[in-house]
Amino acid sequence: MLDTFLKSLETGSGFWNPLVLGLAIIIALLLIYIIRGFGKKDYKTGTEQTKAFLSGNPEYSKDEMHVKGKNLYWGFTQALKSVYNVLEKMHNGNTSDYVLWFVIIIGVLFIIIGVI
Amino acid sequence: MIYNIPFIAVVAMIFIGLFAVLFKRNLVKIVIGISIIESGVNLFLITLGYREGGVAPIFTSAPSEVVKNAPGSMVLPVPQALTLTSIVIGVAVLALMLSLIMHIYEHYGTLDVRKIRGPEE
Amino acid sequence: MNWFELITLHSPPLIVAVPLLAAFLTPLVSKINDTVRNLFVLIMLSITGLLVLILGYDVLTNGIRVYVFGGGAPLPSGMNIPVRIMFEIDSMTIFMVIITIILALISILYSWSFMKDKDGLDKYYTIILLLVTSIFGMELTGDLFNFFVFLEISCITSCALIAFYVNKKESLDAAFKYIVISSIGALFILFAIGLLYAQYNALNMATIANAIQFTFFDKIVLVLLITGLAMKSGLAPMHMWLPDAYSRSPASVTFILVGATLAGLYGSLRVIFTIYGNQLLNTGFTFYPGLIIGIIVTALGVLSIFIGVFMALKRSDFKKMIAYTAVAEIGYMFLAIGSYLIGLALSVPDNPQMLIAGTYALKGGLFHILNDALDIGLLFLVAGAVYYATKQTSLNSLGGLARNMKYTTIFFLIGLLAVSGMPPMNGFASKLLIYQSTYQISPILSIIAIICSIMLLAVFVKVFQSIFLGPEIPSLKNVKEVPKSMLAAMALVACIIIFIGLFPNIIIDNLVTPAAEALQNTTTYISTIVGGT
Amino acid sequence: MSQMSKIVRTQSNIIFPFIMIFGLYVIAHGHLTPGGGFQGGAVVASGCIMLLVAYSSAWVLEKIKVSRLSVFESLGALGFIGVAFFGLIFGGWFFNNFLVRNGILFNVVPETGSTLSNFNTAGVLPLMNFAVGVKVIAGLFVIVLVMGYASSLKEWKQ
Repeated sequence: MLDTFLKSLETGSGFWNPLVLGLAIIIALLLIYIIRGFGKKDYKTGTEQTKAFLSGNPEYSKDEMHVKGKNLYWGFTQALKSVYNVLEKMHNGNTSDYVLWFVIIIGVLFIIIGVI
Repeated sequence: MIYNIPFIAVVAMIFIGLFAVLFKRNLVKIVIGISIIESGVNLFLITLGYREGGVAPIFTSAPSEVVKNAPGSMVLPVPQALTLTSIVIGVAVLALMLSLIMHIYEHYGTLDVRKIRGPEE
Repeated sequence: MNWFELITLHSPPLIVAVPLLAAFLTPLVSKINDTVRNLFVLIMLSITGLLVLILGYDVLTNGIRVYVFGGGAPLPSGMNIPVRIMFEIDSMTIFMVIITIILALISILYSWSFMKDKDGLDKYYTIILLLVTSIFGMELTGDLFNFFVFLEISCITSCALIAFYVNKKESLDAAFKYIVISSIGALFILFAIGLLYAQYNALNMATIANAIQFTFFDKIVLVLLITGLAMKSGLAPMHMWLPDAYSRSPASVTFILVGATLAGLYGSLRVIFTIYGNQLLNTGFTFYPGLIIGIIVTALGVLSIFIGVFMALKRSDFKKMIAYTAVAEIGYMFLAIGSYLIGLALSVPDNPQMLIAGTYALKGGLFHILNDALDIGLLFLVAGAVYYATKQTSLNSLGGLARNMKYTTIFFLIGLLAVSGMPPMNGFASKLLIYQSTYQISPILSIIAIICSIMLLAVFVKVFQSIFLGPEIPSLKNVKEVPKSMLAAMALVACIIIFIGLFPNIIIDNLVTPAAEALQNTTTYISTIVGGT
Repeated sequence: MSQMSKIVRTQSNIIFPFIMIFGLYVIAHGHLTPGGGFQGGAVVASGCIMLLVAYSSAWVLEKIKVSRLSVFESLGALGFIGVAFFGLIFGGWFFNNFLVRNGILFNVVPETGSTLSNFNTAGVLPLMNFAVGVKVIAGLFVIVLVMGYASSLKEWKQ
């Protein structure tokens, strides 16, 4: 019974045992806890010590501080703009175009499979 | 040759229906196109079961010489059953699509397929 | 002894019939009371679940089962081909049926509080039960026309469920797109079935597989069937209906819709492996048909991984991101299936390692079906919970929800790790199988798969950061944790995910490997049904 | 909203019983002649829809409640699946034709080549035809009724 739970997963050219990794994660968590224990505990709440430091600039309101979804990966999408233009053109929301893709795929597969 | 004409009609109906779905802008016309494709497929199924000079596939009412001498001379019943089922399903799909179109017209105020799309998000 | 054997004998039709009966009883039951109706649906589905377990145990121990409607032997006297409607159940079917019943049960549990204040709930439950019925039917049936009928039922019911929010115009739009595209696909599938009937005078899958010749018409049929079913399962570039439909329907509906798309995937597996299973290595052509199909399927799979991940990265709507991720996950499965077909074709002269690698890929792909359903489903449930609590799903207006919705955050974290294939979760086990085996087929495939998996993690880190982390936004100060039934549903899925992640061997040995073997041994399948009498 | 002219209404009044009888005949003889539950149900429902066109949907909605029709639809489906379950209980297999040969009703197995006059044949098929007929009548009528009502509401608004 215990064997079935402890067996590692054969993947053809390797193996995978999640329990070993689980053990590693627990050890890592312990290490993190120990390292955290070295931190100073004698800071005072409500003073300058717990405030965010923004290079001396004043802190914005909570709404503006939050990094919103549209701001993330801006550089990535900007760099791959040509790819995204094509992809956005594919998903244009037009039912006829969606059906056209289906018909195109049927035609292409006819040619590929019919030729052999 | 004469027995190939129904198959030509089938292909023609499917292509006419696809043309309507792909290039017409009115939603109702798109639905009509789907209906035409469906009729083409149904015609195909019916044509499959046809036998030259065959009788209706009612076993108990067939002329006795047909049953005794040439049991294969009945029209195939299975494609007819398939066609009936497909017609029933077609009615359901048609009703659903038309009622959706009614709601769409209420909300969008148009039946142009290019203008009916959700927000880009 | 007697009643148990009787139930085992009759469980295949009962699995379809009990939800069907429940579906038409629901409008009558809901005249009594809402709670009674919810309990009734839940109990009926639990009975179905029990039947699934009984049937699964029987099939996994005793092999393929055949159930003939109307009774008696499969072949009446004096006939050479099965003329009756038959259910044919092998291990692959069992695998899919178990996935479906898990999805259905959890969705009903979730919609208990999620759909509480909505109108037309008796119709909602009726349609959801009909959808479950049709998915079961697609998976259990051994008859191609029956398959078409259940496919159409699933199209109609899914469309009705997608348009559940009738007052929102975008959900109407999604439903219309879905019904147009899927009814055209289904009509082409019917055309293909007619072609098969014209050639072989049969509608039974095993009989057709026994007689098939790979003529010119069979090639047309193959193209029509694969394209139609791949469209149903959301393979790129025919996936465009999927993000709209997934993101604009209620979360509990989306959870079952995942099962419907996977049933389409199951259909294409049946077509490739059962109907055309003996023709994959047909030597009458320049290339093996299996190689060509494999390359096509792999290419489309890689394309859908690519498109899904890239589109998900730019979206700013929570549900739409998950929907595009679902496209990518479907791509992983098709990539694995295509790798198996390529490996099978390459292994023929004297290269058995390719077949072994391909078999591992197939196992990984099948295992990924289960994992994908659970992971994507959990994320949709979380999205539904966020929508329930805040009435919006746009990433641009949410933030800091982790303060008020602790449990939801934890479940989202689990789903995030699982869907992007991080080690302790179930997604990693199946993806590892796919990576390692596709590496032996072609290294480029596995590199693309790994990079896209990393990008999936990036997608969900974005979601996690902008929805759950960050400072508390004033407009969301009064957000409360969602009700208990929704939490219970999410917790159930999360528990299954962690269990599979920690002990993947139990699932692989008991469910996935028999399913893969059932798909590979076409001959056994055919001989059980055709050669048995 | 408005009803059609008196001529149309009188004509539909006259023709309605004949359509009804023909539809019910198609349902009842479904196991003997071409036709059956769906076809006969469609005929009956189209007869009802003729009344709807002649008398306006609002008038019909006063006479018939949609919820009651939905109940009938459920009952039809339940009858069909119930016959299948009876096959499991009495005949031992799902969808078993338990009435033929040893049932009380519809139990005769006719000779090959005999006429179509024997109504008392075919086992459970007449029952299933009847159930499907009820479902189709209610379902089709409800669809057209609701659609007509919705479109008339829109006209009324304008």
